[in-house]
Amino acid sequence: MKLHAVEVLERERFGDHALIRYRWTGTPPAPGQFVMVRIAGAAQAFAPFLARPFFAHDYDNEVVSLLFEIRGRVTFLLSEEDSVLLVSDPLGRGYTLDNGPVALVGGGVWVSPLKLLARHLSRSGIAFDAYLEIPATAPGAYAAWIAENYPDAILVRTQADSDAPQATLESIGDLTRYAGLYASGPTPMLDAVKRFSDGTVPAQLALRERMACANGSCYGCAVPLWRDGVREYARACVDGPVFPAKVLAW
Amino acid sequence: MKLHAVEVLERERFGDHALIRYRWTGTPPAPGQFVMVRIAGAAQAFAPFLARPFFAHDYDNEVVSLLFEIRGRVTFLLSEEDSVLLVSDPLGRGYTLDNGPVALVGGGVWVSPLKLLARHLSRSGIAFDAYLEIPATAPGAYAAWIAENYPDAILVRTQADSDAPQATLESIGDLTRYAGLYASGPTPMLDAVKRFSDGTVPAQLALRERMACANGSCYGCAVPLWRDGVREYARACVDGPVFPAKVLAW
Amino acid sequence: MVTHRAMSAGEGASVDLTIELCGIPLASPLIPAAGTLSKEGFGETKGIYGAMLPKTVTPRPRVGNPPPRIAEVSSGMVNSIGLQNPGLDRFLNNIDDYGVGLPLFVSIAADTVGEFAGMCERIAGEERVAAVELNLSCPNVEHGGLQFCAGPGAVREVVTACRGAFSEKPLFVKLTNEGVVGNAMAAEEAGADAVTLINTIPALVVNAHERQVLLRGGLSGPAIKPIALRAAYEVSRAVGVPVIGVGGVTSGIDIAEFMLAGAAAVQVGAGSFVWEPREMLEEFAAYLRENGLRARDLNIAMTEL
Amino acid sequence: MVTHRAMSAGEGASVDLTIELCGIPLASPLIPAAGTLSKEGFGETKGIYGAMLPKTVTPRPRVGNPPPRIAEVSSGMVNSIGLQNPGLDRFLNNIDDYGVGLPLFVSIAADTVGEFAGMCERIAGEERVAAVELNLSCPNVEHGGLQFCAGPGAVREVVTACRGAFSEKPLFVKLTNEGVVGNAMAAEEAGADAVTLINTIPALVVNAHERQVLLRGGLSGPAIKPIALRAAYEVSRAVGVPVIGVGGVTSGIDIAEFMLAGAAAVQVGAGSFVWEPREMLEEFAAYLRENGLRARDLNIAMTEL
Ligand SMILES: Cc1cc2nc3c(=O)[nH]c(=O)nc-3n(C[C@H](O)[C@H](O)[C@H](O)COP(=O)(O)OP(=O)(O)OC[C@H]3O[C@@H](n4cnc5c(N)ncnc54)[C@H](O)[C@@H]3O)c2cc1C
Ligand SMILES: Cc1cc2nc3c(=O)[nH]c(=O)nc-3n(C[C@H](O)[C@H](O)[C@H](O)COP(=O)(O)OP(=O)(O)OC[C@H]3O[C@@H](n4cnc5c(N)ncnc54)[C@H](O)[C@@H]3O)c2cc1C
Ligand SMILES: Cc1cc2nc3c(=O)[nH]c(=O)nc-3n(C[C@H](O)[C@H](O)[C@H](O)COP(=O)(O)O)c2cc1C
Ligand SMILES: Cc1cc2nc3c(=O)[nH]c(=O)nc-3n(C[C@H](O)[C@H](O)[C@H](O)COP(=O)(O)O)c2cc1C
Ligand code: FES
Ligand code: FES
Repeated sequence: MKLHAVEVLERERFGDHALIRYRWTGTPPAPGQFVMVRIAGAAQAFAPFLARPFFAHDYDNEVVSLLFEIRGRVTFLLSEEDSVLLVSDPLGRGYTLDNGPVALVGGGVWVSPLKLLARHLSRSGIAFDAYLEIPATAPGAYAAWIAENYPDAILVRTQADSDAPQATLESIGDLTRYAGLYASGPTPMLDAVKRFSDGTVPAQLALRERMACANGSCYGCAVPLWRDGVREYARACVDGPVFPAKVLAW
Repeated sequence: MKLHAVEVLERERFGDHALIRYRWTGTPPAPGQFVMVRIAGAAQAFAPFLARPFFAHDYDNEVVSLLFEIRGRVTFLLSEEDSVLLVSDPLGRGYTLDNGPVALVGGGVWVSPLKLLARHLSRSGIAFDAYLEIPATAPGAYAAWIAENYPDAILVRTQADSDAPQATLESIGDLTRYAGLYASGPTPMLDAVKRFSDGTVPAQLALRERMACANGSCYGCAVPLWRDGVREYARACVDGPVFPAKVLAW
Repeated sequence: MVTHRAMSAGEGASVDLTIELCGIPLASPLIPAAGTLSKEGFGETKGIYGAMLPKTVTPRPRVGNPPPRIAEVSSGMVNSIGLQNPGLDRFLNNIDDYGVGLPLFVSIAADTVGEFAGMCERIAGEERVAAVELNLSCPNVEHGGLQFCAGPGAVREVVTACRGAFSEKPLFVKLTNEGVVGNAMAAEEAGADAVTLINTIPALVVNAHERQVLLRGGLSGPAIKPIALRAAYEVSRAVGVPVIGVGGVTSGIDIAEFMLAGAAAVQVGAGSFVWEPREMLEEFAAYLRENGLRARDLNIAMTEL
Repeated sequence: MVTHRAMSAGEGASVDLTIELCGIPLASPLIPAAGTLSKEGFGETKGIYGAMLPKTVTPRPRVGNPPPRIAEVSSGMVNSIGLQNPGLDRFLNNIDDYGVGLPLFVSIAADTVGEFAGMCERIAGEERVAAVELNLSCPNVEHGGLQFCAGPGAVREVVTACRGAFSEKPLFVKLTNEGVVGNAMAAEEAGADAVTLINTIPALVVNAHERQVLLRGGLSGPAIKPIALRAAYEVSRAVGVPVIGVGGVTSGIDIAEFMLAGAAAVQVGAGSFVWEPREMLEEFAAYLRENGLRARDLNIAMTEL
């Protein structure tokens, strides 16, 4: 996998969430695409060994940003001031833009790709509403940051169990008025969106199965799909990470 | 192995050689003792896995210094400005001080422990001369640094093969006038000193067999010795690293 | 560990990287390890790989295992893909996907000796295939699920059958580390033209916080390199056929180490997920230049202890 | 891997770390792996280790292998010590060196089945010894140098002989990863009270620049942890006797992983050269506290897939 050393322009930290901006003069990422990331210092060592996938959170005149939650070693190193980044070109199949009005349904850190999506929708004059669920478990600083960075979004700050997706979908009210749904959130939310969309409004879901090669070689990022009536595993890295809800064989 | 995080006070770099000074309030190192070193950042990762041994180059009011040659990953990281050090207590058996006059015979980066030895000899009023060989392969900056830091030493800058030990011993002239020899240098030099000392002047040699545990547990740092006529392997980390030349079964 | 990767392709050009493997001339000793390079991942292959080696194919399509299929471990990864593949028919129909101007090696696996031989027979007629690699790290349903490389007897049986069905072209036999020397000798006796070693090593990843097995699969990556080097070393001294070394390669120095240990060619798997094979080959070329050696001389260039 | 090592011993105090191994009560499930802790390295042992386990002893003194004996590799080390030890007589004369108030386990190895049994007989009379661990990863000179754990037959033979000579106290059998399940079952049949797995894995380190084999020895450290976990998992499901897990432990979470995989006790080797067992145990205690578990419950605390 070809990784490029990039210049980090800015790091923001809000609680256990963080944002990183780097200069990128290569192919611009499309909404829903991801990049593979390694830390250069650790690049010669083997810990961590694999590169890690992150959605392109935003892209604006040659600056890519990634929004992430600090979970383990790579995300910790990413959030460190002095870490040097190696990133891949934008990878995978993102969201397909279609007629509006559409609803963006996101939750937790997974709202990340919806920022770039909103930018593209606006640019293409496609009407949309954004509904973002910020779990109670997420730090206030993150909720505040989201509110600021998704100004037109309707924020749902779940109080109790962050994974209760109904909370979100109900609060949104009648989704049938939309021509399409673009979702990226915790698994239960994606579940709910898929269940709702079956037979009603077509939805596109951004998945995040663990990856190794990110180029279709290892078959590690398996996503169960229906293909001509047969249930088989697609690869999130080349066939996704965004999939139409209706083809998912969950 | 218990390692302590220490404050690095200074780093000097001369060509591919470097010096590092750190604050040390623990047991002072004795001449010829060594410390195990790891880099804190990499401490949680496993590359490098093992800690590395380095002679105590000098010790003066709560400051220990290490003199090293950049060979691989650990020594490279050590020389980096921002690296955070983890070091062990001083370990092993160093030089035994005895009646003067004595000669210190050193070469290359291995002259390191002779600095602290010289300090202790002076302090104990034991007369000594220091003969240091700086191989042609060593950077001039290092030779200059040695000249400056071992002001009273007789420097031999070998021109051709850095490993030609005769060059050194001959240049020293009649060593038999000394009551003892304290050596730390490239293997061929230690060899020559041992061969010379057999039957003449007793010598103590600082060895540096690769180590893993540094506390006598792994038997990795084997040094062949004669013990009551039997050839067996001693452990450099607990029985050395300094050994009387006459017991070495080379 | 990993050294000067930043070398230009140009510099690499001058040295002789070519080798001959069972009579097949290869432009380089580097080959993708089975299951670690698909057509989507090709990128540049010319001037890097000496041959193309797709993922193991089975007689019928296999859906593979449910996720999670991969987990990271110290200096490596554990995978449990379950040989997902389209099956021999679809593979042969789309075989031109792998026509990138390099000799094409085909890795196969099956449930029975008969199926193994049957696949060899079909592939024998396919002139676009230069050689077959038998992946014997799969369960033999006729022998209670014991792997085909469970022991010399099992190896001899399946290799003999395949040799009979595939007599015209080179037959490689890929083995796991367990019992590798005895199994390699059995493979040679049964007519194998080369042995590929090693496959991933059975491993387990536990998630202590969830108190669950995260993954039960095969370990690969730098963690297994010393084990794979040992296998290449011992086997190349026990058999007369070429050894294809694989396990933990991430750099050009690694390629050199395997060839010095006795490997005639080297495969790279997990390492290619993280680093660029092109850079590995450039580092390897630089190593050859510094040491004034040709790739094909390396496996006899070691000074024995 | 990323852990909170900086915990105070006090915090650790509250949880129940005790286990029982073959009827022997241990204050903690952590035991030094044979050959990785000598008396010079003891430091503090009370409140950390559940038992003491010195380096393998042989009938006669062994000088060991010439240096180099160790080399660093990715996430681990390779060693070739050659069982250097003073021999059984001197060991027994100085056995009080290991009297640190912990149950004393003694690891033994020999060249023949008869010698193994002979050692067991002598040690049986030594009341300061709580249990014996047979190190079967050594060559059997009567069987052309094949290891005593080369296969179930060989294992059964030596364990049966030792069991006969050592009937009063627990007998542990230490195995390598190769063929571990079958060998463990054979050991149990032959009367072993517990199995210890795994020993180092045969490995090779090549110095490409010198074009030399740097070391031919055994791999240990984090690199082999997933392999050792797999062994503990499979064997604990195949035999009824306790499994003592060993391989790549460097943290308290690692101890938990081995016990979750099915190990009744855990040994730490190379990891103790780099990190402090005390900190590992403290992290392990914190893990138990967070999960409201006792050490002895862990090996049944895994939610099966
Ligand atoms: C296509 C794709 C896009 C992604 N985009 C983002 C993003 O924009 N922001 C973000 O914060 N994360 C994103 N992720 C997840 C991200 O890759 C992981 O958080 C990251 O790999 C964690 O690495 P680590 O070394 O910090 O943690 P590790 O030590 O690797 O893991 C720490 C914990 O995180 C869990 N984890 C690891 N990978 C995943 C995953 N894929 N899904 C859920 N849990 C996981 C592990 O199980 C473990 O419990 C994305 C994943 C994929 C596949
Ligand atoms: C008791 C003792 C004291 C030491 N004191 C010093 C010192 O004061 N200054 C100093 O520069 N070095 C000293 N060394 C050697 C030092 O430990 C190594 O240079 C260091 O481990 C290299 O680590 P690395 O990761 O940088 O290189 P690695 O990647 O570990 O090795 C790089 C190269 O150095 C070689 N090397 C590694 N260890 C040794 C060794 N022990 N002797 C000779 N060659 C070796 C390797 O074979 C390899 O070719 C001492 C060693 C011992 C045992
Ligand atoms: C994701 C993945 C898939 C693999 N699939 C196959 C396969 O289909 N057939 C096969 O013979 N080996 C397969 N292997 C094993 C590799 O070919 C190789 O033998 C092993 O990974 C060791 O090499 P490495 O350390 O360079 O990865 C696979 C390995 C990985 C990591
Ligand atoms: C330096 C060293 C010496 C060892 N000596 C012995 C030994 O004498 N007897 C034995 O049964 N195992 C011996 N082993 C193997 C360990 O006991 C253990 O099984 C193996 O190292 C795996 O554990 P680890 O990864 O925690 O080191 C030794 C291991 C090392 C690293
Ligand atoms: S990550 Fe390898 S196929 Fe998708
Ligand atoms: S380094 Fe382990 S015994 Fe000396």
